[in-house]
Amino acid sequence: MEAFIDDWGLTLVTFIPLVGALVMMAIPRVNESMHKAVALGTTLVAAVLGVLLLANFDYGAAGDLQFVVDKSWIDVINSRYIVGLDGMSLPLLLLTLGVVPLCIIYSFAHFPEPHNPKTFLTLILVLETGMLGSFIAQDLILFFVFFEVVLLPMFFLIGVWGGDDRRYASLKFFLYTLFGSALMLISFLALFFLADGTVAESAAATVNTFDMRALSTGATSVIGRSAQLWIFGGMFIGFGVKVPMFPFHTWLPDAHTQAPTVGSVILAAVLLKLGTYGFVRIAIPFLPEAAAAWAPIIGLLAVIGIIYGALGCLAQQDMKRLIAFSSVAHMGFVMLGISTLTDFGINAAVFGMVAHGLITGMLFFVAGSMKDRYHTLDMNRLGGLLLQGPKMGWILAFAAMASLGLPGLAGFWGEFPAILAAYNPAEILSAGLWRGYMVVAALGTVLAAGYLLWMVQKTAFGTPTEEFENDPHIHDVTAFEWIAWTPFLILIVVFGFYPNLIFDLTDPAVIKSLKVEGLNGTAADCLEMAKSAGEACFADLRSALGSGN
Amino acid sequence: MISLVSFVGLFAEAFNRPPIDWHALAPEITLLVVGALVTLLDVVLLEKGRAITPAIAGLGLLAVLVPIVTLAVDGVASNPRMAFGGSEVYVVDGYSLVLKALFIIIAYLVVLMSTNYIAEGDYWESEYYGMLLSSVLGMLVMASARDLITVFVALELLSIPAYLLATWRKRDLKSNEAGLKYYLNGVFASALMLYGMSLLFGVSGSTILVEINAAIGEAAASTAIISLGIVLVIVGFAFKVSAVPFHLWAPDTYEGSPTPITAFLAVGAKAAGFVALMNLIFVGFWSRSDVYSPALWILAALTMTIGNLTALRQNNLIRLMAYSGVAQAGFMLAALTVAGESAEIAQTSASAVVTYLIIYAAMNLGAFAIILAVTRRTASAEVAAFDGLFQWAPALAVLMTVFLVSLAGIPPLGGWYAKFSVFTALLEANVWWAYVLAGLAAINTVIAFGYYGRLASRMWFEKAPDSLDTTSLRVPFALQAAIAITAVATIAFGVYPAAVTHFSDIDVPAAAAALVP
Amino acid sequence: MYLVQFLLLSAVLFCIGVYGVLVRRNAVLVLMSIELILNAVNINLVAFGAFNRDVGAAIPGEVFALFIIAVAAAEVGVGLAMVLTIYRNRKSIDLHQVDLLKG
Amino acid sequence: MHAFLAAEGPSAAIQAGGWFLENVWIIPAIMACSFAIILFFGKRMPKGGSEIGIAAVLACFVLSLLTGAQWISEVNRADNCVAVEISEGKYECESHEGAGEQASAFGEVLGAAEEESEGAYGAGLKAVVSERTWWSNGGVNFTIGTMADGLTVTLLAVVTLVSSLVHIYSTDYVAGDRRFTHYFAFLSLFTAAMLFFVTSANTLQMIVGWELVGVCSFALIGHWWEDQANSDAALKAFLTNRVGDMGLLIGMIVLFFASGETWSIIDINKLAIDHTTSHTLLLISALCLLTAVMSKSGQFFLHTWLPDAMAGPTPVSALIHAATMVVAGIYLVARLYGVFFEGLSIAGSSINALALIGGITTLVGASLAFVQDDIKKVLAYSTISQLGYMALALGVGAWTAAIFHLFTHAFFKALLFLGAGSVSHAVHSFNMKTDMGGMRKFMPTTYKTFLIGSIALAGLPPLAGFWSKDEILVGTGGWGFFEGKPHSNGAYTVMLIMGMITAAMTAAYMTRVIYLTFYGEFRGGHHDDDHGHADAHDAHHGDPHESGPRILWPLRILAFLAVTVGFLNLPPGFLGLPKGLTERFGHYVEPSSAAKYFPKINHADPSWSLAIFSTIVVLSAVAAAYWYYFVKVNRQSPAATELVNGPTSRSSVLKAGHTLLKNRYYLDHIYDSGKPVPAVGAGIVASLFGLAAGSALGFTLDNGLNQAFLPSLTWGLSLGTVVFGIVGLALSTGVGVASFVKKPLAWATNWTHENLLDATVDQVGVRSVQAAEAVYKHIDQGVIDTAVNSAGAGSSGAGGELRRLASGKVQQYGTIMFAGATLLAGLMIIII
Repeated sequence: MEAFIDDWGLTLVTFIPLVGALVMMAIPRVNESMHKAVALGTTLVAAVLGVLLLANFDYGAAGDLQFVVDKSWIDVINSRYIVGLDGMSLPLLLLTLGVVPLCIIYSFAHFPEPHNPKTFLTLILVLETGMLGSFIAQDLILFFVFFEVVLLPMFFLIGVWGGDDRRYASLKFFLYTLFGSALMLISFLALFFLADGTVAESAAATVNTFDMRALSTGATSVIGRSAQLWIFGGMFIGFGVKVPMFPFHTWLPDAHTQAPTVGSVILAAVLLKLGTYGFVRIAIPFLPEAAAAWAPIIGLLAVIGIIYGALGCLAQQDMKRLIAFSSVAHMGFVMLGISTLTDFGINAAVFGMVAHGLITGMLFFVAGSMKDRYHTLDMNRLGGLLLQGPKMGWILAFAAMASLGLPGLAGFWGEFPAILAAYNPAEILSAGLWRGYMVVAALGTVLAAGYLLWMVQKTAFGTPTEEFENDPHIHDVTAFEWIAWTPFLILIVVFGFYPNLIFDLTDPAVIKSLKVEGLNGTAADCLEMAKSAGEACFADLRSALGSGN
Repeated sequence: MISLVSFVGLFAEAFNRPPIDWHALAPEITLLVVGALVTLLDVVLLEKGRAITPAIAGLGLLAVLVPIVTLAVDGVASNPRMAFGGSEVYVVDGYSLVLKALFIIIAYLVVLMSTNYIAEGDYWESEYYGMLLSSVLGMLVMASARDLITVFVALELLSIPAYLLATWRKRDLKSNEAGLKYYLNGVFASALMLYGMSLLFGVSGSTILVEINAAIGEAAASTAIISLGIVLVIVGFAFKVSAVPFHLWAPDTYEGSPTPITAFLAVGAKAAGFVALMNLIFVGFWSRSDVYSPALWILAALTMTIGNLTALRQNNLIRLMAYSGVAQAGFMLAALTVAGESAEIAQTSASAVVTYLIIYAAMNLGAFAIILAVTRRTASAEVAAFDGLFQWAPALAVLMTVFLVSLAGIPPLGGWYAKFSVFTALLEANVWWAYVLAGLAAINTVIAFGYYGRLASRMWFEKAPDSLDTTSLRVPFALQAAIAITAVATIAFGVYPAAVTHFSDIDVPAAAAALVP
Repeated sequence: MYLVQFLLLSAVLFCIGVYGVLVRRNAVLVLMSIELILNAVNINLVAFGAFNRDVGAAIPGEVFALFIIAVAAAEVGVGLAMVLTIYRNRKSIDLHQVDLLKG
Repeated sequence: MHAFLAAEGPSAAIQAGGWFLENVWIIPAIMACSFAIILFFGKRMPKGGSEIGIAAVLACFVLSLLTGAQWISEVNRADNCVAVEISEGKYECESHEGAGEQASAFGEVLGAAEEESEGAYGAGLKAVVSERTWWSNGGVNFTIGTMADGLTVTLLAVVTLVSSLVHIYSTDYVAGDRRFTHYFAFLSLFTAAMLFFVTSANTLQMIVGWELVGVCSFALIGHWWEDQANSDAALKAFLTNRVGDMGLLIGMIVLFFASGETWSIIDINKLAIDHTTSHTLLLISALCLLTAVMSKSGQFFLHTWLPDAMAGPTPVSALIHAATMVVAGIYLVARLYGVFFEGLSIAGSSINALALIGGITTLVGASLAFVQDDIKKVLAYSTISQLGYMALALGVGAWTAAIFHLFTHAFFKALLFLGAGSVSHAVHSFNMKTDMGGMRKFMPTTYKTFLIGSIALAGLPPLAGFWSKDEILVGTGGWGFFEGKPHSNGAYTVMLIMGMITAAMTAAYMTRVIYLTFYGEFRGGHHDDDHGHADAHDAHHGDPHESGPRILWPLRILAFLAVTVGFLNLPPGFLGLPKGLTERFGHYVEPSSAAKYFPKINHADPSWSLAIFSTIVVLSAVAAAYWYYFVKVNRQSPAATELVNGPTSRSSVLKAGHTLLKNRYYLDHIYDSGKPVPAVGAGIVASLFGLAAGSALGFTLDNGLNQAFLPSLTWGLSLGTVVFGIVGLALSTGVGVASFVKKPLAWATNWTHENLLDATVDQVGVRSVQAAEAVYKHIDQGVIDTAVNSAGAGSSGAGGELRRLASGKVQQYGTIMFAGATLLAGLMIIII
């Protein structure tokens, strides 16, 4: 069993949803309950497998890749089917495995127009495969493929089941992301040709490689500084669009506002993480030198995003759009943590990803359920949810509290350590600058409280407006909603109380990812040197490898 | 003055027949026989031949695969055969064999798509297949041609039947016009190309590409004449692959021609054009990358961008596909721009183009097959006719989405690997202008999704027009088969690109390989 | 005799041909103009062939020219057939009127 | 050397221990469980979950007492022995005999010094810390744990006791409320959070607790959220606090790094005290933390949320907004006293930010309490004023006095609030002028207990308030100017004056409250519905009546405590009492500096003259107010509340003053005007504060400290405080003087409050939302989005233009083709 899990676990967990999707395609459309059963069953099987993986995971070696499978795939370009799991990807993998079945359960009672559960659920299953694959891929091309697989189902989810302006939103979402990923692909290829895989001791000894294990352990040190900067720039845009960072964020409010509830939840909970995950898994470990050069810009855009997202929220009348803008702000905190280039900050970022996934996902759930009941999310028309659906109202308030970073709930552990890390970024970066960022980010927490509580006050407090006062459609949380939401609520509290559940996993992996390895495994901690020394350290590393440009 | 001795010598040589490698020629001969058979049947059976000609054409095409396979088993890939003696005039190597197989399969799919379309029309059937097969024969010859004369003959052999096929619906004004435009532009383009060939012949004194390459590679040769010659030849084939600004015929011809022929032109003829370009560039002009690289760069940049931008505003699906094909050609041209950088890069570049051609054939034919299937009901190729397709023909809509998305280059469908291999070639060159072109290509990928996505979204997001009969649609078996084959290929190539690269990772055409330092 | 004289003649023919193709509205005249271009090519090929030839070498230029003549005949045959069809349907062979397909 | 050590107390400290002290986590855990149980099962219980809450909180109270007792016994154990070093930095209590000998040896040598200090012999006591790994990051483990020492157990006792009484009281007070269960759940959660906060072993936990109490406060203020006013108040409270939290976060982060990456309270204090931590960093973090204190403990100018918070149920006000949560800020300063003491250079100074803010707050609060008609608002401003007193005390180095005041205040202020609640329970209103008067006849017990609370608050001997207030006044060291015998940490004369004025005003406004509520004629009975929302109790209309036992018993208990707790900390040498009976509170609560986490502070000598003087001041204030209300107003009419022809109508200056106070210095105008805006407004103001601190921090801290900058910053700050001090003095003198005449300049204060501060913050809020909208409309949707969309439209438009190329004319195609070929060929020929 254990050997089976080792060899097949990751592959199975990733492709089971796809198999489910294929099965569903064969079932006639009218057989709705069958579709629901298959979809839920598949995702649950995947989730159970995920739990098995969790059980078999060697926590002592959370920094190393586990369950590694390395098979040939596209020989011509030396791209291989390499999958593996370490402490950094495990939480995100499990988040995905958990969120999707819950979304499916939720959707049972809330199929948006034009109904058609078959296609809806099939798309979600395909989406799940894409998301899971992205988190386990250890080959750049494989990663790219999974990364892109995600786009299409989401495009259709928004476009078919979305709101009034769905075509515009879905196309905008798609084009934006496509633009980013095209540039990202070029960066990947440049890495492929410029890096020298034989430098990394761990990997197979081929010069040109897409193997992420090799690329993150020094294979890229042979690349000249300016080339590194360009390559990082490409990835920066690719991942930055997905995050989304200011000023690439404008697709997000539209996509979120128009998407069906489940789409919004998945988008917020998992999809946005692909971007930040790309930063911590690919961009930074591969090109630490370029990361150090880009970090001030990342940090700046992150704090702009924090304030900007908050201001954007304050200007909204639509509840869903407000939550969407809050994502911009929250992902700003994640990016701020990443921009510090310290293990501390990146751990915070990974935590922030999970926390944001749970919390914002929850907020979107509630917003979606409110939309089902009120048929509007215009906050001027809402009010008194606590009277008409007290439980839902409290859940909303709870999620808002979690979202604004209340200690004791998960949001805090993404936000606070990121601010903390900004006080003390990597040595190579200017501490003064990040301290400035820190203060701005702290201001962002105040604004976050402002817009979230304002939202709660507008929608949950007070008394219902006349329009909805006696509306019989407005009822409290239903059974399906409870099933879908309870795990979210519990996890928000559990992670809030015992953050080590995640920090413990990510820490070794993050520490490992930040180490710059030189020839013959000599580790050089160039990032933790003062600016000039650090740059000299990187230059030394390059010249030691025979490429001084 | 020509002396008598030399005259005698010439005659003696002319009658000294070189040994012919019949095995190497077997595919062409088989196809010739099938083509002749179909044409004969027409004469003999007249109307009675209707029922069997498509089947004979299809089976005949598959039969051609037999010698191709035997040649492959024979190890042609590593050990190229010269069909006529030792001279590099007509070469059968791994590269040409793969392309021949591709042409045959394309033709087979076109036959599948044609079966019902043609049978339901009121025109002579056997002629259709006869001409189709002779055009394919031209393509097969093109794959092996390593000599200006052979290239020219192959080109005309594949073009002339195509002109006629475009005019197939002879009582239809649009079809007439399509054929005429194709013909006039085509003939004009080949005239220009011939003029260029004559100049190259003048400079090099030979029509054999390997020798031309050797001659024009020397510094002594007149640069201006060479440039003019190379450019004019490239222009001739740029017309064939519908590169901007030689593409204007394509949308008109595509729109007016019978749809299976449109597919054939968009895929087969375009592929043949690329094969010719590759033969010329890798064998004939390889040493003069200073001429063809910039020329191709300009063509590639214009072709991608203008093709895509124009496609954004098309309301007719066939025209949209035409412009999309223009843009796709731009990507392939982009891969060729770096061919002259080094032997390794030539290798990557050639593989990229072949890869692209194979994948492009699968996805584009698939898209056309679905257009054929849908227009059977809607009788209109307007984009609006696809509104709400998902409601009344979900399977077709899903598959069309697969093809469109693949054309847009989104993983995990085949198209992504095609584009990816182009990027690979460009980036491997590691020169600034290749990076610029790669960036441009990246932006174009995004623009392209503008229209593919719009089309896809109309199928999914819109409501079907009320007037349309939205009962479920029966797709003829042959068409189903074509759709299934292309869909499976499109998905398989994307998920497991090794399925393509196994074939497309060919050696550079033999002659250029010999020049590799 | 110099090679240049032949080349000039060919160039002049080529230009006349191009002019005819681009400007004449009568489809038959356009076909004839194309023949002019092809003949320009033939003159080139034969001239080059004659002036460049080594004793005892093959005669590819002349052969090429023969191929072109043969193929051009076929081509023009097809062209005339098309013009005929159009004339049958439209009662006109004015190329400017053939613009149903555009955009 | 020895003499010095002796004067400073014991030189070494031993580790305290004991089951209760080590397992103090159980106390908050019980309340957390109680919360969970009430939340999930409360509705199904016969008493709606209140029984769970009461049981839990009583259990906690008992445990707290046991913990306290254990601490006291540990202190006693340490007193009776001598610390002997058994290994590096580790001391243990030497057996009694040996210790005694050594002690007597010390005694002989030291002589006089022995009288000064308890610890002539004996050992200090280290706090009990038990920790566990909480989370790890960057390879560092972070712990969660509890810390128990005198301060902790004091707060435990206060919180659990007041909470118990409030629980009991509430069962009557909110009986019948539709969210009865929810109310008790949040009471439990609040108590849990507060206990978690006071038992924190590290600053990170303090942040957690700090925020959690804030959120409970939010939920309870907004308990009746159907009314927008209530939810506005809740929002305002939360957001104003959030502003302070920004300072808290930054301050704690700076401290974390300044102390070499530790959250441990003990380590942070230790490093601050032995000057390992950079002074600049200490100053910066102290200032940032001060922002947090200002918001949470209602210090001027972030205090405006507190009066609004009275929108919550009265028992909540008593518990959260008087006795416990609002003192979290005070507790924070006390807990991190090393940081504040060193960072603000409290010793040997005469002014500092903390003392000044405390002083201003105490005056502002007291002056505003004058003009309120709502009895709860009077008490709210009074709370602000008293919190200012505590901050002031901490600012002048009178640590024990501050905590003692916290302790006594908790009882008498809770008593007053609960008393006010009892009255309003009867009259369904909080408005003294329209709905009360003459209540002593209807509610004798409430009246008596309220009177006791008022006297304690006014600070008349021998009630609790007197002792703690007196210690603070002594602790300022300011009286030394007159007596020339300072033994304090500095000469904070300004603070002494401020404190004295406040004492007078406090006495006066409490007299006013007593008159308006309990004397004169009953003005109520015209009960209409918009009052009395506070009480779901639907009432027997007609004559008000005394409340039930569940309300009265808590009042009685608190009244008893308000009378007696003052004796816990009699001044040393008071009436010749033995040492064992004086300064008990200080002895057990104040950490020993030998434990290394508490700075060496001086204890000012008590002064008879000061005590007498302050008593006279208070009595004269009472007399003045008595003369005005009980004599003049009452004579005008028993139902009157003010003189028709009072000083305010005669003097325009006084009139202006009254208006000012009535409008609460216009502060709220600034913070409030447009619903969510208040929060934002406050946020902006706070962020400005934070930014200032942050920028100072940014350029001071980066890499090396600029040595020249340090003194200049200190100077700047001192100068600033002096200027503020003078202004404050002038203002407070004026206010003080006027207060004797009648509601004097109080108006002026309120005017500033409402017109300047409030209006400003309000404007900031409004503007920031406008800015947000402008940014959204013009930048987000206007520039960025438009750019993206127009790129799309542009390419589409280009496509439209390009379409025209395909004109349909075959010869045009040929022309384009030929032109393209020619251009291309020409280009190639030219470039090659």
